[in-house]
Amino acid sequence: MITLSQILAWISQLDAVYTENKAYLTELDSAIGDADHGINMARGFSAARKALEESPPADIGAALKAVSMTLIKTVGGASGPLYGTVFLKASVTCMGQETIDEEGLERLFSEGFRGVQQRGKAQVGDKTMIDAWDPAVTALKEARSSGGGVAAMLQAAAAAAEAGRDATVPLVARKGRASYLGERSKGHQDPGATSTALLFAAARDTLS
Amino acid sequence: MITLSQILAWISQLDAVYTENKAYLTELDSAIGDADHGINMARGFSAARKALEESPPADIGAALKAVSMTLIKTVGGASGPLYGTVFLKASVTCMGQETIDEEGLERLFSEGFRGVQQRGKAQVGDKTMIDAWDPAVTALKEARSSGGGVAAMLQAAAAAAEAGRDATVPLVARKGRASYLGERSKGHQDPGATSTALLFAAARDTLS
Amino acid sequence: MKKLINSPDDVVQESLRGMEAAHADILKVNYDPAYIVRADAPVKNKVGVISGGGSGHEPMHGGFVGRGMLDAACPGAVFTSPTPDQMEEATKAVSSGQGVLHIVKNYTGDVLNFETAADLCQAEGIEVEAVVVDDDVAVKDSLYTAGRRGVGTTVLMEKIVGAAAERGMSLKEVADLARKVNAQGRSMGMALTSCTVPSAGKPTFELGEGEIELGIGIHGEPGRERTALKTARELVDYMGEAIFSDLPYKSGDDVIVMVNGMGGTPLIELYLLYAELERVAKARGITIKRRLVGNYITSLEMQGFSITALKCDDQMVQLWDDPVHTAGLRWGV
Amino acid sequence: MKKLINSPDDVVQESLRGMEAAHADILKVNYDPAYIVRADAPVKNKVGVISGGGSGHEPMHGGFVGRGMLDAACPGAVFTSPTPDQMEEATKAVSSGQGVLHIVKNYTGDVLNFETAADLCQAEGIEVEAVVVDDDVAVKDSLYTAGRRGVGTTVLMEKIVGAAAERGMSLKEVADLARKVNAQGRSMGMALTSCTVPSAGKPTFELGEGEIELGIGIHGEPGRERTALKTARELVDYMGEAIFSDLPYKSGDDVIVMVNGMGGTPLIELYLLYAELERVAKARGITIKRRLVGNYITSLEMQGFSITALKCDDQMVQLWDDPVHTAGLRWGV
Ligand SMILES: Nc1ncnc2c1ncn2[C@@H]1O[C@H](COP(=O)(O)OP(=O)(O)O)[C@@H](O)[C@H]1O
Ligand SMILES: Nc1ncnc2c1ncn2[C@@H]1O[C@H](COP(=O)(O)OP(=O)(O)O)[C@@H](O)[C@H]1O
Ligand SMILES: [Mg+2]
Ligand SMILES: [Mg+2]
Ligand SMILES: [Mg+2]
Ligand SMILES: [Mg+2]
Repeated sequence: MITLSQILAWISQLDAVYTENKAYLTELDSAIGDADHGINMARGFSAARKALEESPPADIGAALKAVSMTLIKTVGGASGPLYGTVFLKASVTCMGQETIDEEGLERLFSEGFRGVQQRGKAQVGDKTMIDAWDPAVTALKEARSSGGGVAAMLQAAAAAAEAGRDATVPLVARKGRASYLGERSKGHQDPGATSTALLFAAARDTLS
Repeated sequence: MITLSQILAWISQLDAVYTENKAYLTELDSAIGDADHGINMARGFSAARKALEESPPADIGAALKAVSMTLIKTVGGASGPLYGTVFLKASVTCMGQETIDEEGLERLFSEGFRGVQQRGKAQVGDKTMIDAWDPAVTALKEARSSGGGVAAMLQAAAAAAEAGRDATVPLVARKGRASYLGERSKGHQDPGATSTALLFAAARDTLS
Repeated sequence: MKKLINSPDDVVQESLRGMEAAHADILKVNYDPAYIVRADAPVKNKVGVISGGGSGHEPMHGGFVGRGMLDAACPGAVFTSPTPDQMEEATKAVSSGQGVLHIVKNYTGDVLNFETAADLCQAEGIEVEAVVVDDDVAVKDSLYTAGRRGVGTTVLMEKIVGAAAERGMSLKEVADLARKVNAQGRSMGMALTSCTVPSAGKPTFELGEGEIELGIGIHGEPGRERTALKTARELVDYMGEAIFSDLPYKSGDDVIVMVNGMGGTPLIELYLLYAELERVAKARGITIKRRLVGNYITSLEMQGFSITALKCDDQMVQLWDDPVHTAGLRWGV
Repeated sequence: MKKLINSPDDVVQESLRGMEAAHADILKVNYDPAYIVRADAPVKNKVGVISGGGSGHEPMHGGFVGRGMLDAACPGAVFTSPTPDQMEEATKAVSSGQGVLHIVKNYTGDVLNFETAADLCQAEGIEVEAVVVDDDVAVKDSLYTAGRRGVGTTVLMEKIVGAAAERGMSLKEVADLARKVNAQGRSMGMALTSCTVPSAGKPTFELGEGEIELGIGIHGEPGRERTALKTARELVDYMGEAIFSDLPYKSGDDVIVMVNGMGGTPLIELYLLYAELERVAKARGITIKRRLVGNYITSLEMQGFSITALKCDDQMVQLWDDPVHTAGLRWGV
């Protein structure tokens, strides 16, 4: 069972993690983008945490919805609408719920993933955050179908997201700003896939 | 006896010397001015040499007049009118003459010096080209009055100009662009005094 | 990092304050959400024209707000697309019932955020048309990329389409004209030096003493290739060829061009580059009818320049000549 | 050195070609000797107003040639005063018998060369008055220096005095007005980075990562002190104090101000600095009646800025508002 306070801890943790990795993510974005991904993520999640503190949400759905709205309003760039969509679609799966179980956890992440996929129209292999999302959600589902609990699911998802992140290095980008680089995007790790891996790692550490 | 062709050789030599010292003079001007003195001098004397080649002057006065006009038209900055005045006033002393003797040489340089002094209104010690001109002309006169010939006169003038140039280093500038620096102009050699020392050195090497 | 700022987080907001104070006759600034709007907005019986994008490209877009050009502009964080709430509020502020055109540069972030904003506006009963600018010939346009970037043509579009709206054309006419401008406009840029995003604190990329980046984007995104320094003549030959052969522009064509500084390029160099561009156009039988030479769509303090060419007809030239009164462009008033 | 040029020796001439091609409606260029002149010169029954100075400060002075401002400008080599033959020819080209005003910035070279030119013109029967601008508070004004440098007030003077000449004022009136503007104008600049003179090939000075030069001249001449990087607020406090306490300007005074970029400073920063200047002026009870924010008197690609303040009366403000049609400033036409 995941509780509302765990969800709040997750968002707090994301604020801390993105603030800590601000320079690192921005550095990655310098190489194949416009040097703002870390700044964008840190701005968004610190605003999200503040929003949740200022008007504490009644349930998990409301919390995720508030995060979504804050990200959409404060992040901008590609990652704002993309992560905003993740949390918006996720929130719909658990409106009014104060806890979620394994099934709810799977729905939360798979709906979030479906949202970002539809919104950004990227495929696996395009060198975007999708390269971390896709294996993470697959691993999460597999862990559950082979009888794992929340901890096992998130453990598997986080590991898969990290592997997906690493797999972006040799790819040629076909979506987002990095795609302008063509062949020159090879050899660089995608910033969005990196922030997605951090998102799953924080989920593992706070929701298990 | 100094001949017209020696005068022409002097100007040629000045072209070569300023071209060779372009970076050096500009470097000095970077420290306490606007980084163009070498460029200005090289531009001016290469134009002067060309002008003399294109319309060969009939006599020394005409040659110096042509140099003056060319400097005034091509150098710009402070050094253009100042060196232009030197050659203009010098030319007046030897109009129509195909040769000049010791007395003529003294008049040439002392009139040139008087001109630049009046034009720029700088005193010895103001950290300008005057600090090289003044001792050089004094030494030239002294050499002659103690019976020296052209070679001795120019030898003494060149040495004195160099000493005057070196003496600018500790001075605080009170004229020209360097004066804006106040105390911070201390410790730097004046570019104009340096180009004047080069002018006398070239005279020694070509007119003796 | 050396910048004339107080703190990286406050740059955009504090700059907006200065802009508002300096141009009170032309524009007003709303701070939360942030947008710059014509002092006399909404203008009755006129299609609204708005644009927006990351900050750091000044005068674009805020400097093009005013009579005959944009009704509003939404500034994002530096190099980061603004957010839908800004665009929604700006759209409402300029809407007088004739619909509103959104001029969007083709970056994933800008496109996604403007899409959301358009949805929000339409839900409130405001008709919105969005036109995406994608004119940068430096990057490949294919199904397998995010498409071409939107750069210099945006400036020319904002002028021409702004004049069309001012003349009272309908939303559909204005949007069609904007699409035509986009279809006929091409750009390419290059950089001698990087820019530094204030909150990043260090240059986005490093170029060696003899190196340049050809085909740079306006956010410091790398372009076609990193290569050795070239002369102005070689650069304009190369970039002119890339642009003029892309549409392609033909002998006999008329164009409006822009030689644009990236922010740190002295004007003396921009004029020199313009002379080269005149030469290249003439050699191809292309006539430059109008031109801009200056800093119009910049990348903070980057040194470099871009060329934009827009194949134009008489209507476009007339709209170009129409009065404009903005902080960044002003004539006829 | 990375610059967008062909060769250091050709920069000025090639840039003039671009300027002429870009602004054929406003100006013509004469190449030997070099000067930029109003397309409609000489204007009948009007005092001519000319200026000149080293190149590398664009748009000054050539960008201020046109209706309501300068009749001609003489560009020297980069950062080097032009020569008397240029000034003489330019004076002749704009003379319509009412006399010609020479606006000279206070540098030994400019002063000496304009002196020679004035002598030559007077010998030809053209009445010339010269006004020397010396407004830079960064350097001490004393009998033992070359006096203060001429910087930003030059731009404001060219606008105001150009309008006065356009209105038909006499040479004496125009020259007196110019002297009044000079007496009531003060400026100060600072640099984050050096500029590089093309033919020198390397930066004029070196500043460390955390260093700035306070009181810089427009040719990269050092100023008051080399000091640690400061915030925009601290810089404007310091420079505002230096300027406003110099005249001194008093509570209740009206001013026209300029926040000027040195060439490599992004506009986003200039607007931010302008907001700070509004604050400083307000705190002193000084009212900013008009302002310029942008690159007007530059030092090649230098990053930095300067502030100019001119204590103004109603006449000056009216002359300021008069129509102007130049490459660099345009309104009312
Ligand atoms: N179409 C897309 N679908 C999914 N993710 C995308 C897409 N476009 C970009 N991204 C992700 O967004 C990241 C960049 O985010 P960010 O730097 O914040 O935005 P911007 O590119 O607008 O500056 C990329 O690293 C990539 O992972
Ligand atoms: N008033 C003056 N009298 C004599 N020499 C001067 C005066 N002002 C400047 N100079 C000389 O001119 C030199 C600078 O020349 P240059 O760099 O060519 O001109 P600018 O200062 O206009 O750039 C100085 O080093 C100094 O020797
Ligand atoms: Mg980015
Ligand atoms: Mg000099
Ligand atoms: Mg971005
Ligand atoms: Mg000089």
